[in-house]
Amino acid sequence: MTTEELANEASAKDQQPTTPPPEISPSTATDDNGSGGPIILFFILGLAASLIVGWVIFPQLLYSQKKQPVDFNHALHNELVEDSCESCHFFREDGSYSGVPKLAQCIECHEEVNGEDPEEAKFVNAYVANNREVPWLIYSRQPQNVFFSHAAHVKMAEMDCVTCHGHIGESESLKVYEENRISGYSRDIWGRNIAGIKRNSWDRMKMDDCAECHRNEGVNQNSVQTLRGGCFVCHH
Amino acid sequence: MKNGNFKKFGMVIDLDKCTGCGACMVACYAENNIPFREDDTDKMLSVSWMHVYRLNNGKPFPDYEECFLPRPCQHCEGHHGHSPCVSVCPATATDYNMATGIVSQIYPRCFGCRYCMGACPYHVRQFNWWDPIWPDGMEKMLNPNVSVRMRGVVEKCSFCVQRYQLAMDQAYMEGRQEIEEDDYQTACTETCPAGAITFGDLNNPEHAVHQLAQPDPAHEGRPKNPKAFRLLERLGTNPKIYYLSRREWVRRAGDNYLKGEFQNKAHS
Amino acid sequence: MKVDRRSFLAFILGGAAGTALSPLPWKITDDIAIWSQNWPWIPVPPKGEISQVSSACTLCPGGCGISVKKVDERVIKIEGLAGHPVNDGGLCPLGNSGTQLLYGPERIRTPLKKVNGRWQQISWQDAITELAAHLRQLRANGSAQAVGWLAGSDRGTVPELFNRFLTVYGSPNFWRTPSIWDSYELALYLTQGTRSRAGFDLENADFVLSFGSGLIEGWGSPGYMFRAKSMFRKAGGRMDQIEPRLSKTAAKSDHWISVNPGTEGALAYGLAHVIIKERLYNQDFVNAYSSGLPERYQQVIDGFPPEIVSKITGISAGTILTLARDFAAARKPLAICGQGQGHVPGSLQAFLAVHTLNALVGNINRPGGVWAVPEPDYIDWPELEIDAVAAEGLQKPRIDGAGTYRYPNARYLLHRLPEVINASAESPLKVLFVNDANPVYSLQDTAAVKKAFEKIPLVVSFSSYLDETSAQADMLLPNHMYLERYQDVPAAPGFPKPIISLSQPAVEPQYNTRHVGDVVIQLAKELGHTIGAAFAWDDYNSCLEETLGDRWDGLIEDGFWVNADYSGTQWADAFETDSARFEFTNKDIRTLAAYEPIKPEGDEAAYPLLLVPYDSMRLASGYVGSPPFMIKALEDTILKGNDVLVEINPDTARQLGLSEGRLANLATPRGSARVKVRLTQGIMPGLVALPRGLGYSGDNKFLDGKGVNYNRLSSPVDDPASGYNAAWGIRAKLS
Amino acid sequence: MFPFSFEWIWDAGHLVFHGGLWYALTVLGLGMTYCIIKAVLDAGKGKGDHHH
Amino acid sequence: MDTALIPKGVKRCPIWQFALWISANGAVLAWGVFAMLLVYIKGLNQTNMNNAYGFALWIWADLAVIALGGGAFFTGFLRYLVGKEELKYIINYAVLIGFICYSSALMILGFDIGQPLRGWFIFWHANVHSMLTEVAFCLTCYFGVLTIEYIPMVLENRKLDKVPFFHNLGHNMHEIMAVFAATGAFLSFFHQGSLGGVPGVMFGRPFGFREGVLIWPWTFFLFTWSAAAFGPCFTIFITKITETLTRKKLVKDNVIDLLAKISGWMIFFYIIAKIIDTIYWATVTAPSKGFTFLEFYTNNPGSAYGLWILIAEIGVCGVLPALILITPKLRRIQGFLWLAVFLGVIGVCLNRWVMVLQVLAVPVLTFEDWFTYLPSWQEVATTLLPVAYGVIMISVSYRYLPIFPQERELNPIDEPAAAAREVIPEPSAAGPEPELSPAES
Repeated sequence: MTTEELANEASAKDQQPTTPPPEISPSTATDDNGSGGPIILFFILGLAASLIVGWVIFPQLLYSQKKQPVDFNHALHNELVEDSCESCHFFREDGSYSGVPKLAQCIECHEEVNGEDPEEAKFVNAYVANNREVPWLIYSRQPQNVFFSHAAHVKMAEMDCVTCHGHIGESESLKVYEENRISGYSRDIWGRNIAGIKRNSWDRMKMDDCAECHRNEGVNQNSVQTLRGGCFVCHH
Repeated sequence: MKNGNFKKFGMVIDLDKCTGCGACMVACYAENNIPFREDDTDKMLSVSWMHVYRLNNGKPFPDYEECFLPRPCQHCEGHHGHSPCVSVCPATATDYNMATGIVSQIYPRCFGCRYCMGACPYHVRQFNWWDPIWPDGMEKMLNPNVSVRMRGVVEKCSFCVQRYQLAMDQAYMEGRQEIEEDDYQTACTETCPAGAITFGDLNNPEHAVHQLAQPDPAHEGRPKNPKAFRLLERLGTNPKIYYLSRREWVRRAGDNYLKGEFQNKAHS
Repeated sequence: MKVDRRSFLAFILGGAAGTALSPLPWKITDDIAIWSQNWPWIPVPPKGEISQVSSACTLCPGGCGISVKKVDERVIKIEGLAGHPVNDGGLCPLGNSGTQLLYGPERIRTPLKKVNGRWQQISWQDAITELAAHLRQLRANGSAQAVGWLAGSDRGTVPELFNRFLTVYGSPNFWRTPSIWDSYELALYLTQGTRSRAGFDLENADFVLSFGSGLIEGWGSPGYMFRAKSMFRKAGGRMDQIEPRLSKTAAKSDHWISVNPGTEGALAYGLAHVIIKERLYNQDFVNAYSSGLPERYQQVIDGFPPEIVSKITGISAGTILTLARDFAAARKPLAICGQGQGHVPGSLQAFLAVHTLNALVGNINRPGGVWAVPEPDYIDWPELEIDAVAAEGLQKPRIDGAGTYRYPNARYLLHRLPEVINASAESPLKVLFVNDANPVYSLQDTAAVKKAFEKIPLVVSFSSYLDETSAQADMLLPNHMYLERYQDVPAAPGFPKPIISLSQPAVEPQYNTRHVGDVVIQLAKELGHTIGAAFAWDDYNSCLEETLGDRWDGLIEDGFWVNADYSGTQWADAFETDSARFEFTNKDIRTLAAYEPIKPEGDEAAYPLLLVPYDSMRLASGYVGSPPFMIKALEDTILKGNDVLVEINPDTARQLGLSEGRLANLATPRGSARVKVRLTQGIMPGLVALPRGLGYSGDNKFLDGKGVNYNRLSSPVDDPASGYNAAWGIRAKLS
Repeated sequence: MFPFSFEWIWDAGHLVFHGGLWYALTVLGLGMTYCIIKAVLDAGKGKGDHHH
Repeated sequence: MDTALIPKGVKRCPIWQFALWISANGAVLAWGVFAMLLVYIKGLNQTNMNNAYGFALWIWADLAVIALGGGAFFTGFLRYLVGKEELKYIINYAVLIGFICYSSALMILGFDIGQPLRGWFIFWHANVHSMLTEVAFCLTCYFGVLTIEYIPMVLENRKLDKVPFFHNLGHNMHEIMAVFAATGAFLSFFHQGSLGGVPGVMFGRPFGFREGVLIWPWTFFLFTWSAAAFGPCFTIFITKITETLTRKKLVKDNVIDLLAKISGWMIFFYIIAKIIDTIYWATVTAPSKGFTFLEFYTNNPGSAYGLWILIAEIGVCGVLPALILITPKLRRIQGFLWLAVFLGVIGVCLNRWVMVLQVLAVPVLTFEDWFTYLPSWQEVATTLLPVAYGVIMISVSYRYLPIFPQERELNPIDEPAAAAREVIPEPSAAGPEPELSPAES
């Protein structure tokens, strides 16, 4: 603000009662001194605008939409295999978890196009034929510093896949992968709800969600600092 | 775990066997994705979880003697888990785990205030002053079970905790809840060509480390073996690395003593 | 409605309040933190299936078993192979760094040919055709003997292929990299009559007397020596180290006996003198299984009474007496020799003297003693057909003079090669193949070596790296890395049992490289005729499998084959000399030049100090330089920035006016270099110690340009008894 | 910092420490709110318009 | 040009002179900002810190400015809680100096950490057992207090004061300033102490470690005490410098004298406590860890950490200023006053240096040597940055805000023409009783 402006403002205010401004909004008119009304209005306007930006526009901008390279039908596969999820997402002998199947595994059944699904044809032609791994976008991908033991959860604690991954095994097509433009992770980690509210155990995959379950189940609550889960249980 | 069946992983390093060859350091680099730089000769700027010190007896030629002392993180227990570094961390990025006795360092949590480095008298904590960069193609050698640290955080020896995790995974797979002594060994222990390092559960009388160190639970794990000592025992850090040496001057070098103190201690 | 400043302020305030009540600032803050935890430029190694491959390390001759740990098709770590007879799970720093050699960006990725001083890519076929044409031409000119082959080893199928090729082609000029094992082999041959490998049953010895051997600095098979040292020490065994500098071996010993450099042989004879004089020797062995001791005593040993030895070595006569008595009194005493890691063959007389000590206490082929280990003779290839050209070439004397009347006992005299080439107008060697060796770096007086290599018309290197020798080569035919190929690793030097390990590929070859064995076979086939006929195998792998025969499956499975029961041949059958006894002297030994300490090059007035090299496990000094991990692990008492630290005694420093950390100029008759001074009480006054394994030149930014190459500053000295290089140092000055 | 953060424990350390912290923050926050609201009200009453 | 903003009844230098002065300091500031950006972008490798010196020049600067800024909380404490009315004539300046010190401290912390983008973890994932957590919380909160204390001063600017809202806000804030000041004193007590606790709790570092009560080592109390004792020295010191530079008397002698006296007695008792602490530490704490007192001060390169440092800290910069300041005759001699406050400032800075850097320099493992450290230019530049920033802040505040209530009285303007030049005539400006800040009026 320049000094002139300040001076002008001061003098304008002084003159207000005698010479009202040409355009007066109703609220200003009813107000005692003619200034409180518009101020509150503008305050509310600002409040509303920023709330809309923060709650509606921001989440749209934050995530980019990515399509999976091949639309995989979990439900169909689940019907055809014997061992449900573990048929493809299996454990190795050393207790490590194979995760998303490699091409070699898919080829066992899909060396050639078996059915009529165009997605299968796409898969066979684009990937199997060229011996190229499918660049799947993994909804549950965690940062490298997170050590997650599937063996501890599935084998030792005998948890089912749904608890964390939801009903993806029953899905007929893969949903759009929404990637956080800043952190680079799937929206599924933070959860669909921008406020971070979850209804089901599989809605979110942030650290607090792991911690919550560990706390409830009394898993590894051996930390000296937090009396909770030791950090090395999941991070190294 | 509430029944108190806690493990206390620790190490016994036989300084009479250690040859100072540095294999432990290199095995650690390879296991734990430790970055290297073109000029890593300033050891106070270099990241090396294991460091081999070169001690001498201070005597002139030809009575001069040397000894090598490998120094991983001492995984101090302090009093009830309050090691020098753990309680000072303002962001809870380092922790003492009662179930394993391992002092953890969580890189994504650490924001690089370096208070823990100041608090540690052993210099086991090192800061990532630079971005870790691997020469073209060499990132292929990185171990997927250890996260690569970013610039600006402190790191230190973890007792290869990822190996513990993988051993546990295997145990779960085989329907076991416990692991054997051999299932979990650190990279430095395995590689030591002189067999100077022994690793295991100090609480387990069947483990070699327990038999070698003979920790005295009444005195916060002080070794009962007269040939064994711990570094800076007097500070109350209660470390889990025990050293063995038949040479008295080496044992004396393990801690600070006022004149006459060490002899008294040795004789008592 | 007038939007004045106050309204605007209110709007902003409302906006601020609304923003604070929306997830926007909090989510962004959190996401930015997550971003900082996963910076996109920080590599994320992909997860995968963990597997391991049992193999053998060939980075040094040590022959350790390794377990190569993989994640999918990536090698992520190399570990010692548990249960391997040599190293049983342990592994040295170099072995631990092998992954960096595999994935190092400085690897040569394809065959290269030097055209007008610049490297050009060439196809494998073109390279072999071109080489064959060249070799055919030489044979046609009657110069078959002008082809030479230099290998890092002469054991196993790969060197045997080279040898076979040279033989059938018609050249006697094969070399293996020189080492103390040349002298050991000769000492054993002269006294025991067998061409065998010296093995040491170290783990069962109770007194190891080392004449400067770097038992834990890479002497022999480091994997075995480290393990054995821990074992015999744990059992209460004593270890004394005789050398002028406190090496790590000396630091781990019970006694560090500081001896004047180069006088170890005199000390050994001095000890023998006492043992014989006081009749402390093993009567059983000496009387029944040896011959020539009285004569040897009279000829040589008698000249080394303690008083004289004390003057030569700088060790008090009392110490000599005590040491001799202790040694003789031990149940299983063992004397070993060969400086440091053993890069210089050394004085044959000194080796004979030390071997004499072992014979006096009768620990030849006994538990805890020195064993003449027979080679596992699995290489049984069809007889060769030698044509006339080859026969003529093979008749020619070796270019280095080994085996001639001047050096009748020496097999390879590589260190003499530069001198011979530089002395002639035109190089007598027209083609030189180099495999697993870097002579332009590792031979002493590198300037002369380089000059000689420049004179050789065609140098072919099989190196994976553009090292000093490759830089001087005309053609580079990169071999597979050891993690990409099959190769038999037959023997570990100093290991007491016959053993074969197998190196097998852990990953597919990363680049357009080719197994050197395949190159030899293809080259031979290209040359055709008797040469092609000598190599009937399709490729190296089938050659190896066929050669190993019954042992193949076991080797693939376990990674090694060992004769675990071998415990040294009984005295009655052990000696293949004329007398069938151990011969303290015989006609060959009698003709050797008498013992005297080897004099290093240089004038004492101009160069008052003695420069001695030392070895470290933290520095690779074989055919590959130290990988980045080793340089990282190197002590800052050896390297600071790009400056190497030389060790001198504070007394010497005081005389020279040098202080700790000062930069100084180290000059020898062969060159000078900038070094940093490190004062230590762990070295004899008057000496300067410089580590081996630094001072590489090239463009590997982790290795090259750091420190000084000792070989550049020093020169070889012929041993009068054998002709081998016996230089233990060189005169120097420091200013 | 908040009871729902991972590190929070209901122990004396946290209660004393955060009690002090939240107490201070509350005092400052309430104080400033009071000042601002009162200033707005005072300005409405015409106080300070021209130098008492 | 800017006369409308300059407080009534005071004289300020010509605008060109002011601009020149600001530019000169701005250049230093810009250099510091450049270095700061380097540190942000390239990381802490721009410094000469290393794994032995995890804390170095910056943390020292941090501790030093916080100690020196202690004048604000202690003067506020004396003014609002103890009721030393005279101090109202210097409290503004004390607050301004405190504000500068604390904002500088926060800024330094901002680039001193390796991961500034996650700096907020210290709040969010707070470990309440860490002294640094307490520092961070109290520091930030107390900075808020100082901002609250500084705002009314800004609002007193002649132009801003004309806005009724601002005028009333400033007035209201003054009215409850005692509450803010009390909160500030409470926060200050803890964070100054926590800073002392930082070395004091490091039981792996015998040079820094101290016994204490409950979770607080003795250094906790010593730091609070020393900040309260030496902070006013700095306030006086800066006031004296300002007076010299402006060639004006700005604060009456009785005010300075009172503050100097209080500071003197505080230092006096502090130094006694410090001596007792040193003796106990040297004879009981250190030997129990196997160290002799002299081992902490000998055998280091160049004797950078020799015994001189202890003599300088306790004797020359502790006992001496204390004696000067508690002796009325001496402290009233300007030269002695100057000397005493200067030594006091040096003393507390030296104490912080020792407690940060010597703690890390002393070898604890028997086979290690002393660690040495010299700051890089980037560290020096970023440490000078707050100094330049402080000078600019003081200059601007002094020029446009009625920082010194006694200035008009002590420096009456001779020329009546000066008043005539004002854009808006101010009837009350020439009043005999100069208007103080609203709270005092």
